[in-house]
Amino acid sequence: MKKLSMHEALNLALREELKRDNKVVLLGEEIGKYNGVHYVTRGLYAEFGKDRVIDTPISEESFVGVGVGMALLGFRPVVEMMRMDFSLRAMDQIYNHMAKLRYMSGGHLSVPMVLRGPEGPGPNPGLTAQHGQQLTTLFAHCPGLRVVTPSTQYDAKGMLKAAIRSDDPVVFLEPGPLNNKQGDVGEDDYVVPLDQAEVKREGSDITLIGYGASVALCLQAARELEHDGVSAEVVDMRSIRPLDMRPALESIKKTNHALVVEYAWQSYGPGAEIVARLMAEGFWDLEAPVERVSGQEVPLPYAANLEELSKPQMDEIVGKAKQSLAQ
Amino acid sequence: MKKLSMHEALNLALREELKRDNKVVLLGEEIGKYNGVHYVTRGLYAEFGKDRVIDTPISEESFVGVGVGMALLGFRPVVEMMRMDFSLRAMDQIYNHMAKLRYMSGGHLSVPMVLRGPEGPGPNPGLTAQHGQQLTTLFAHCPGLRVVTPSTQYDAKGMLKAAIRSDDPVVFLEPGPLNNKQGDVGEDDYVVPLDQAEVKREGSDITLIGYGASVALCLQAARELEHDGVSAEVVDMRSIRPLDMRPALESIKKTNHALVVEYAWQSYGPGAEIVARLMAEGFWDLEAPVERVSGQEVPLPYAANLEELSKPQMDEIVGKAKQSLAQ
Amino acid sequence: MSVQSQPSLSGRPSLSAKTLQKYLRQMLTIREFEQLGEREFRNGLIRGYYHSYAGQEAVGVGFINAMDLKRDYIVDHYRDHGHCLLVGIDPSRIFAELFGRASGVSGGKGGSMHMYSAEHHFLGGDGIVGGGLSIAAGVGMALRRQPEDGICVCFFGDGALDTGTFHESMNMASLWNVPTLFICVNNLYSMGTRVNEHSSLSQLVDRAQGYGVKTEQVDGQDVFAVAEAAERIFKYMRQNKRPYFVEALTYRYQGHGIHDKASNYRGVEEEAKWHGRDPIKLLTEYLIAEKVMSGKQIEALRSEVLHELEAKVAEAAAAPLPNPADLTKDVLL
Amino acid sequence: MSVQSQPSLSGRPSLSAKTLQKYLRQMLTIREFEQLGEREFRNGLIRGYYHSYAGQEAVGVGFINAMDLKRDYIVDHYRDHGHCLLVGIDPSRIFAELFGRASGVSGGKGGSMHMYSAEHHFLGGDGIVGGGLSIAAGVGMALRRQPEDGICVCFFGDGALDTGTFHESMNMASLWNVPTLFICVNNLYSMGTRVNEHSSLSQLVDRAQGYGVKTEQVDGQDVFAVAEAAERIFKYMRQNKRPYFVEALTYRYQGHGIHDKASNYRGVEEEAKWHGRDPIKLLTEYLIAEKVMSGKQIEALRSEVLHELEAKVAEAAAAPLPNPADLTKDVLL
Ligand SMILES: Cc1ncc(C[n+]2csc(CCOP(=O)(O)OP(=O)(O)O)c2C)c(N)n1
Ligand SMILES: Cc1ncc(C[n+]2csc(CCOP(=O)(O)OP(=O)(O)O)c2C)c(N)n1
Ligand SMILES: [Mg+2]
Ligand SMILES: [Mg+2]
Repeated sequence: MKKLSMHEALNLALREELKRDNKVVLLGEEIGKYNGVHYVTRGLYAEFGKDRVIDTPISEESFVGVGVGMALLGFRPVVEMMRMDFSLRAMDQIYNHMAKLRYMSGGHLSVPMVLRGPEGPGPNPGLTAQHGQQLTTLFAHCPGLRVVTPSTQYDAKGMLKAAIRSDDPVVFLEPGPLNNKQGDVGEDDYVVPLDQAEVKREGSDITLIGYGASVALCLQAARELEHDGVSAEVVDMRSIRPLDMRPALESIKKTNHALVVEYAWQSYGPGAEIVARLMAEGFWDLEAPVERVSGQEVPLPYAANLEELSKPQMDEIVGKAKQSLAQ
Repeated sequence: MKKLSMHEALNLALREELKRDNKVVLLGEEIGKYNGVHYVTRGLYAEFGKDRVIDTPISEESFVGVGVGMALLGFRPVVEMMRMDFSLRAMDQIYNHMAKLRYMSGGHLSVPMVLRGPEGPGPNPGLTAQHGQQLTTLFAHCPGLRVVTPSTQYDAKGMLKAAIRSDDPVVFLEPGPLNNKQGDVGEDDYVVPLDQAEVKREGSDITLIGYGASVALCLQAARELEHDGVSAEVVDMRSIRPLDMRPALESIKKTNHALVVEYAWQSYGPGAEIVARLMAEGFWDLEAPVERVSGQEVPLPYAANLEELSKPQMDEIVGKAKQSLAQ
Repeated sequence: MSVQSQPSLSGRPSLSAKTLQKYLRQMLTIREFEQLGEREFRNGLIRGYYHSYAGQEAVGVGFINAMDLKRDYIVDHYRDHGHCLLVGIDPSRIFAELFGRASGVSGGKGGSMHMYSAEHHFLGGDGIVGGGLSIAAGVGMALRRQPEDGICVCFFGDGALDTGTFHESMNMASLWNVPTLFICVNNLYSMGTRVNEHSSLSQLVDRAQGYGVKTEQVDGQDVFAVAEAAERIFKYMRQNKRPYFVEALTYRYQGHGIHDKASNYRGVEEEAKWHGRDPIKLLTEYLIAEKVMSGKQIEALRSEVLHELEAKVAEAAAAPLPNPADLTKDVLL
Repeated sequence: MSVQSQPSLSGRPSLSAKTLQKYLRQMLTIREFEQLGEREFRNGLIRGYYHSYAGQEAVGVGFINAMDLKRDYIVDHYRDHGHCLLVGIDPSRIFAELFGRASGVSGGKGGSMHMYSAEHHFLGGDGIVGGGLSIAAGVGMALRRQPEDGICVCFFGDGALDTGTFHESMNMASLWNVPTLFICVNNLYSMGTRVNEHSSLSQLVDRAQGYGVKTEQVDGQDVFAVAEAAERIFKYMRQNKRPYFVEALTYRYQGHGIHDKASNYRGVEEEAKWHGRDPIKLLTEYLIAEKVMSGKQIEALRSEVLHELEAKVAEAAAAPLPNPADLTKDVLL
């Protein structure tokens, strides 16, 4: 184990996979010579050259399509969105081609590619409305895609490696707020499975459910609740599509209470699906309704105070957890 | 009242609004000279001319942007997507401009426009994977948009007129399966409010919740359940964003049971939000978990048998309703 | 459209009698296939969309015969039946796909717009206008990284030239020296919209400026002209590893799709004029004039082709539907 | 880039001394504004993004002064501070926006990339590359339907030329005779990527072929050349109601954004060469040579401008943050 930032962990995963398999190629804006705006591809152009690390024009729709085309011929493209916000430009390629070609062709074709990039309000503040969105739901709704998001540096490396090796197209969502944060990363060639949620902290009174950047909020809330004698279990969903409900369902068997925490906008956000699945599969274990603490449903505002208020608030998380337990 | 098909009802709404306000303009592919692929704009080019009914090239991203630009200057553009599937090409304009300009500008600007078109597997069968999707969730998640979908010809006319008069940008989703179906339409200049769900059938045992094309499935299921002595209430959500939960919440106070029915893919679909809101606001009224009957989570397949199986199944709706009541 | 005024085929090609007969058989096969397809649509065996290739045969025949499908690939749009036949997919599997049968080329899941056959290097049909352009650039990128000097051929319509992805894809293909041949099949209409009403320059070959790639216009009714251009272009592309843009001028006889009555917007006179330069008619006249085949032989060939295709229709119609369990196959659940 | 080699301003313009002084003041104001902005970014008052206009002043000054902002409109991209100053927005409101204050031009909600002022016909800043192009075509569509012969001016970078929406927007604007002036501000780089590495033709004015609109290149360091072109172009556009494409050749002095060290990828030599043709320097030299102003007067003007701007910084820094309740204002809940 060594301490690395999230972007260093991702960088390591890319480097190892580029070395392991010469079918792996990277595509994206400013990822090569410029070394990547969020540092994830730093040094890879120098090491692997311009045929493996390909700088693209500002043509998101079409360089995703280029990735699809390369994948059809057996390459394993890893396509970076400088920010996932810009994938709105590429939604047709993502939904209608990357995700569906395998099915539409009756299995004749497959598209083993990864679309990755940072989402949400970070690493730095002030990203504003078009650069700091968390659009997880848009991908998660689409059949044919795997959608995953790590919450730790360790998972980031192992999941990105698994994503590159996956024969399904994968959308790999990097929590922007964690990009520069450090944590332990394994130095060996390990992978973390793409379809398994994980308990990140054990507890017995209430289950806090998060994914990506919100797992850190859950862990912080758990520590605060501990002061008040509440033992919170934290489940990191990790895999958004397919959604692995098992750890959360097992957890509420024990806790009978749950709260979902996310940066995304609440309405029609990922948390809605988690709650709906708890309803369908965990209803009889629940002693109180499962609520959500989410980002404010507004375009990300610029002013420092408004930006802070737009994020999920710690006192709301702690408050709602206690409120649930009071029921 | 007169009997009109859904497309005739929508056509009437457009005609009345084009007459009423000369700032209303229509934009879209084949909507003018060709009279519209789904007939919604039939006759309007002949009546209002090429400056009001504008045929566009196949440039979805940018003609949505043209709509935004015209709206900024006080026009009221109604932009047709030949099929809502093609709006995947326009997602950046929809999310980042149409929806957000008012907020990002601190209220300096507003974008009174309507984006409309058919979604889902119909009117005709065999639309296949890229033409028959129901992408409701993608719009519904976006702050700044109003998202509505009518289930009757009467509502279609009144809601489209309200949408055109709304100062918010509106995404108006026309249920493809209903496009050619007939029903009563008012002949007067009425509007139907954009933010109100409605009880479409009264009942006392269970609440069936649908929107758009799935309301018809709920009503059919209610008739079938009646044979078995079950009295089902049917709530038509109509307004997807903002979501009006009041009628559904009131209904379950009485029925204590609910089932959500939709054509959309289940995971992260609109039904998830409805269930999550029932969880948060109606938990104590529920005597059984609220389940969902949705479209199969696959790209729409072509073969007749597979296509049929991919839609929400009547026996599953009836079965799940009874199962809920048995709990 | 200057080429349109030429009355007959371009000169005397250096094609053998065998090749000429093959071309004729292919063109007749496509024409008859589409007629049978439309018949079966009206009979209810085919649902949804049906985009006929009738009238455009010479474009596919000229280009696809010049390809080496061991190393070359095709990325197509929805008007794909003709091209499927030309790459050698058994017509019964194409009909079976149109009928939604398990033996269909896409297992019945795709339908008319979504035929795929990896084995034939046919990477699909596509229902999104312009959807294949960037994929074709990507296939070219892959081919560039392989030793076989393969080429990717991308077919699309005049309407696709208005999509942003055309611009993006051409730019990247040129920037990266991608061996992709972009063939704009200009049949004068994008659905009901004439080319001059959707494109700011009606000479599409001029609209494709701005990318630093070679461009040319070819008479898509003249199979010799197309074949000559194809051979020359492939040679250039294999040597130079550069993209290329071709505008093939042609005409679709049917409406955009099966429900579209095209004479409503383009008039019967225009239609008649184009039928006067029917690609099969031109080739037939040449073959007769040059005594390669007699009129009787040609009619016999047509009957033979039709007969064979009818058998394929019957075979496909008798094929079973997909297994219900296929609904959730080929997709992650 | 042939214009780059010209050592000084283009000839002797027919501009009055008053106009010349106004131009100088505007250019100095922009330059000093950006320096103060960068300072305040480093001081922590500004967060997120900061894209400086320093070096590109002559483009904005030449074009925006030629506009009639009673009837004309601007649709801009994120490098928008200079243009905001030129349309007459009070600098304190621009600083306040950068500081995220309620009195900011967008109420503190937008930040550097999202300045809007309906009253000044300034329809924004935008953070999406190419995001404004189609909006500008739409504004042109609206203006065409109004009697005032208004024009919409759209500014964007060389990188935006690679986006599909550029192609779509130009095509529609031309097809529909939309009075939108598309100004590609080619500062040679799209972030760290040189124009020849993102565009298949490095003469962007050539890449803009294919739409049947008039195009031209203008020396963006030469305020006289820009002003002359602007006047001529607006006249043409008001008369002909047609779109127009201009490539303005210029250079940004700072990195793409505040954290970008540009000399890493473009070298100090290239930077020095462009500083040699600094638009303010060229104008200053002219004014001194023609004895319109003395060096001393110019320095005094610069100090005056800086002094005024410092007061605006102070005013903005003292302004209150938005009300927390503003978080959910201006959006449907
Ligand atoms: C993105 C998108 N927008 C609209 C459509 C609907 N549509 C299907 S084909 C077509 C016309 C295309 O014409 P063209 O490219 O000339 O090809 P042709 O049909 O003539 O072969 C349109 C508008 C679509 N399939 N995809
Ligand atoms: C759709 C989209 N993709 C990528 C980006 C990230 N990005 C912001 S500015 C920029 C470079 C644009 O350069 P150019 O258009 O030349 O304008 P300049 O900054 O030089 O004024 C990029 C890639 C973005 N904002 N939007
Ligand atoms: Mg066409
Ligand atoms: Mg630039």
